[in-house]
Amino acid sequence: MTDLTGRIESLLFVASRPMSREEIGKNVGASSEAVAAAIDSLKEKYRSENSGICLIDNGNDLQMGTNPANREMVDNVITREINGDLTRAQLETLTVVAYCGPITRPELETIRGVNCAIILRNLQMRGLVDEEGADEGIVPYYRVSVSALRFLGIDSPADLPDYDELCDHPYLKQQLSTVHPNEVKL
Amino acid sequence: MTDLTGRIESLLFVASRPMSREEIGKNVGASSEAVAAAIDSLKEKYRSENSGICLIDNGNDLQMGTNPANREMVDNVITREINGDLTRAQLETLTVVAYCGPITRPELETIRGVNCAIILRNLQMRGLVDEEGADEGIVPYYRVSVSALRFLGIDSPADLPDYDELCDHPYLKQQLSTVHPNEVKL
Amino acid sequence: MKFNLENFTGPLDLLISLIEEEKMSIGEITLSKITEQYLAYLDEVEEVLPDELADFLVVAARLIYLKSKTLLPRLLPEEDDGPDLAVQLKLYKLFFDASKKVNRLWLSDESASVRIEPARVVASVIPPANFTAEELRKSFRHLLQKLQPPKPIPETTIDKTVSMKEKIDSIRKFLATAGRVNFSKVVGDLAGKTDIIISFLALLELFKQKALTLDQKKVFGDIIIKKI
Repeated sequence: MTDLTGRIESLLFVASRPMSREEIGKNVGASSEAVAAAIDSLKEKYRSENSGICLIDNGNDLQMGTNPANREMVDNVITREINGDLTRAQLETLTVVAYCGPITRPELETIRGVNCAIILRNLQMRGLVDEEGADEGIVPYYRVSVSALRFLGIDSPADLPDYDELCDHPYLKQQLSTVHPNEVKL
Repeated sequence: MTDLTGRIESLLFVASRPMSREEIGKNVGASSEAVAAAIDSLKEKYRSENSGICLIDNGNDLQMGTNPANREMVDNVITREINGDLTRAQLETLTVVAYCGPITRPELETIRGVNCAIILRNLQMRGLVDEEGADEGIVPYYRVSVSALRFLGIDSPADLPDYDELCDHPYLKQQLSTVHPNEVKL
Repeated sequence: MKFNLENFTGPLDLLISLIEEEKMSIGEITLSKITEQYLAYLDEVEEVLPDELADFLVVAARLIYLKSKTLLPRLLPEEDDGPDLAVQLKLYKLFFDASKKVNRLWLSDESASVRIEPARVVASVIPPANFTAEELRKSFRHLLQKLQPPKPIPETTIDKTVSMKEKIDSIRKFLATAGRVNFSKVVGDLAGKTDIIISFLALLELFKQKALTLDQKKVFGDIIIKKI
């Protein structure tokens, strides 16, 4: 067997779907700390702008993909996936989830000022937003999916425009501090 | 676009099959000499004994694969994808297909509220769900497979527990009616 | 003018578009200035009552509160203001702008493709251990629980309201003919809650403009309006 990084590389290569850090740990038989370190070094390997392969990471799931810059050439050999346009409400919701995720629905609604139940469901049906925690009986939180990052042509939410400025903007902290956990609407 | 080496890397990654040097040259738009040099540097990149991915070259065709040293782990992972326990999401998808099939993917996603593309692919791979109609150019629909019924020890979906009550439960109908047709993306 | 709530992604989107129309920057003063347009807008859409209207009304209430605060700065306590609408709107605007950049990424041709590992022939397909009819039934019940519709919210109707400008005009007219008038007469017998709020705001506005004097004998008593 190769070292841990190599095993994760093999695993992600054959996975054909986004795989959570937890699943990766189970499959390669390593602790979450060891997996996290190995993932970091794997990302390092594929970070170069001329790499043909990229590692997409939404903070929970990972998937290997082609470098977005090579899209046109890749289209020669595989069928192009149809993404379809986003409505303004979908775009706005996806944006907040992408920059602030993982985020709960009450937090999202505090930022958008509008009920987001239907739009979140829509985005989940399109596979652009992932819900986590619902099965564990906690308030579910949402994050942008690996597929959404893939379509956007970025490796992780941190690659979004002005990410550092927005993700911990003082307004954001001030606004989210007004959300009480008991305001959760089901 | 990336440099030539990166383009070939992307190409071999998505192709999932052996590709001749000639075909590679055509797809990346480069001379055979340039392709040969780029392939050499790509091989160099994956030569390390701890690399999870390797480049298989029979002198004419090239294919990207996992490092043979990780063979056992990869085999285990793939076997588990096919024979392992169903995840909660897979079980729920299979349930809806079994009780409500034949059913289209948009209908299934409306009921579950999440994208089901990857799960349906896995269930088909496991031989538990059959896809029909894709060849006729219509929206494909899914039903539980004959071998799945056999595993369950029943003759038809109607023999499933509480079938009459569940197969067209009012909650399902209501859910299906709440979605605007133009919000269902195929 | 025909308005449609669906043109806006929410009340904050509507506020942004009103503020941009006025070419103003986001702040409490601006918000208090566009309160009237916002309420006028909601008047126009009252024939259709989409679920989202509730969210628009929450913001309407906060605008009215802000407006009354600017009109009567000394009379209202500062604490217990709840979340700051101006901050919320500024934050919303940041994401509103970011969403345009995200859309450019979405529409651009650059995106990553993934590979599908070719299916392999497995020696023997064993059914998953948890693939039983009983598991399917349980899973279906669990799903139905999630799909259970929420209890319907009691329905109420929104009162037909007049705009603040109309109200100001009507108060001026009352005063022009009579010189003094009671607030109860200004709002009339059939006034709804929103109507009373608008009338009161109109009154405060005129008071601020020093167009009239106000007198109230006791708390919650009728207000006597006199021309200056």
